[in-house]
Amino acid sequence: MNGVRRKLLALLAAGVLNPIAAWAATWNKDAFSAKNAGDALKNLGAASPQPSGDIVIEAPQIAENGAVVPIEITSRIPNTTSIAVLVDKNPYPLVGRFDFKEGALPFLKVNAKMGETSEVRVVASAGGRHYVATKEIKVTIGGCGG
Amino acid sequence: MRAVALLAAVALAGPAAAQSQFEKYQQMTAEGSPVELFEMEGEALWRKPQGPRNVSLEKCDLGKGPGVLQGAYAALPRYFADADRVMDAETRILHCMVALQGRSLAEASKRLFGNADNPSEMEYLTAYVAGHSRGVRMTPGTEHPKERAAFALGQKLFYHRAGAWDFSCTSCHGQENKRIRMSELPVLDRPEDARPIVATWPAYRVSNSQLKTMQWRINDCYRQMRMPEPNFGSEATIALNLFLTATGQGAAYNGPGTKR
Amino acid sequence: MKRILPLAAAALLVSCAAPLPVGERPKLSERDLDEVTAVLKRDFHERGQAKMERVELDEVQRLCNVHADNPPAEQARALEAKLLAAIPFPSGSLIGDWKAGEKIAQSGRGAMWSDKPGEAAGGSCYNCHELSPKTTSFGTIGPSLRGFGKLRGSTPEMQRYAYGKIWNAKAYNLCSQMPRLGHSKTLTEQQIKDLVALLLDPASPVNQ
Amino acid sequence: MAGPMKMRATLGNGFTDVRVLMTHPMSTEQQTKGQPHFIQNVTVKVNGKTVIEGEISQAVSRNPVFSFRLAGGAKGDKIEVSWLDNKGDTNKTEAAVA
Repeated sequence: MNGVRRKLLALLAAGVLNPIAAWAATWNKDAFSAKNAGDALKNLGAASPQPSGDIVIEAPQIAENGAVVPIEITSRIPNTTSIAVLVDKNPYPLVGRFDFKEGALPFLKVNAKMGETSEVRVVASAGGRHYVATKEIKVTIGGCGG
Repeated sequence: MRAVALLAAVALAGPAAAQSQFEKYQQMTAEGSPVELFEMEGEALWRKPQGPRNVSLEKCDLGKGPGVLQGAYAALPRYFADADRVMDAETRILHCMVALQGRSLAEASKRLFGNADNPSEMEYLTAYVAGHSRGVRMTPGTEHPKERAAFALGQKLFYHRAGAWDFSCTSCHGQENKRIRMSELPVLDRPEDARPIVATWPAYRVSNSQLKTMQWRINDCYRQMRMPEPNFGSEATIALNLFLTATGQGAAYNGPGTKR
Repeated sequence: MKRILPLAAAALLVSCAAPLPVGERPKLSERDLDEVTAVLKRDFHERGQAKMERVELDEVQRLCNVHADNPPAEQARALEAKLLAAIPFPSGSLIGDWKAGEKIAQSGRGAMWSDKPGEAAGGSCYNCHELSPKTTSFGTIGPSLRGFGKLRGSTPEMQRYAYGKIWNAKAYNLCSQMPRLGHSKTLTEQQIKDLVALLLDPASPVNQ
Repeated sequence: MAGPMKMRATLGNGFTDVRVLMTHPMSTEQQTKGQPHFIQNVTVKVNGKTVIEGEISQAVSRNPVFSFRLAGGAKGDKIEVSWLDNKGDTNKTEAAVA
């Protein structure tokens, strides 16, 4: 990450990149490096979210392959400003976090990798409070394995 | 009224293939598939002047006339008089690379199967060509004597047990409701099972992030059958492809697909 | 033959063409087998350990092919007896290490052109069979083998049966879909003993 | 070099559906012996204004495909989606709402 920042700064200094087009490039390294979902959420500032039935996770219960697991998320919580997706049993559970500003709806469809059968955890933030919904997705092995 | 119409439609469609426990997975991965990226790259390659003659493939005749892409894939494999043989999409594209672009067969077929980091020209092009048949009914050639001979040979190959492990295609694709690991196996000599399969190749395989063609599918089956390797575009592979496609003819083409 | 047929003849050809025998399994003759073998010799090439000799049919493959896997019982029994007599059973206990056996059962590698010769092969067992309850992604082409030893015990006769079946499944059921893992030199004697242990050892997860 | 992207933005029932495809290896630590290569930032803009900012990890599948929804929208609105990966590579694509 630091390497990337340095590279970007060097490019900026050299005038290669137009500063206006350049990225703010914030990436929550601590949250993404966390090895369990709890630590990842702490680093996102969303520790102990409360369960909510207003986060809808649309995903298959059983996946034919863990390399691509489609997950569709809708938050019906008013004024949702961000959605984070975590796969509990992945080596690094945090898959991504999306901030929704004015003009965007709190909806997201993403393909995630899952190393094994796991709970998928979706955390939505609204008005400084955090909410969570989970869904188990079973990952299977297919094919001849050759 | 509507229910009646629906019932009638179901009755017309005949017995459906066994319901998959992965139906939702397959539907969602197809909706969220990156397969169109391969069609895009294929389009660029289709239009790119290449070879000693420095021409593109835009005048390639895939069976519907020079340059006609619409519906061409859905009518393959078929007999081509100019080559006096039955050809599938990949073989025909290869033919055009040689005949139109002036490339040597050796050069054009140097790298037919790619990998995730570097897909092959053939894979991109096949995706592009196939994309122009979406919604078109699959009608491979089944009338020319050479097409009929290819079907008969493909059928014999399908049931032919050989190799180090005594496998035929039916070892895996011959019985209903069987699986390899969790992969559900279509019974490929049953039209209702073959239809959705032949209508979705070439396909993006999520397990290895690659766009794969029917030639590859047949090649990789023979690899896992512990057989020697089939020659790309050989009479045997095209015969098998025609047998499968003719068995599954009639469904609207719905690819390039997305598979496990 | 001229390829450009007069229009009328072409039309006749089209209208007269009988529908293709879709969905029908043809009866294959010895001549058909030879024709297909010749096609394979022409259209396939050796790669790695997958040599061209693999397209040659042996007695078992011929008989099963011409009878669509349902050979006359008498012929099948005679050939099975011959195959059974040819299995090189090792002396002593046939029970190896079930932990090694579990790894062999999991692996789908071996005997393909993509496998390095000499590298340990797998038995592809889980591709078709249920074995340990811990592995939920198992195939169903073969019967479930869960509790195999618990149900049958691990007598010397049962060890011999399990060993022989893995070495040459065709000696017990001529047109079985199961590969002849010993006969084809896919698995070694020790590997087959390890698989016998996976099936019969009371400590094996298969018997839990 | 960044591979192609593809985007479709269509008017739905009171919202705009944005579906975007990205060519990227999204390789993990495990796959690369500690040299992962993956997109970290995804940004969606409407008529120049940022509406979605995403941070993602190596656990997003190879050749990422995202769907987003924008409130309201009108034919011709200019949508831009861009990404930045952990090696400093970027790419972007634009489409008008259809």
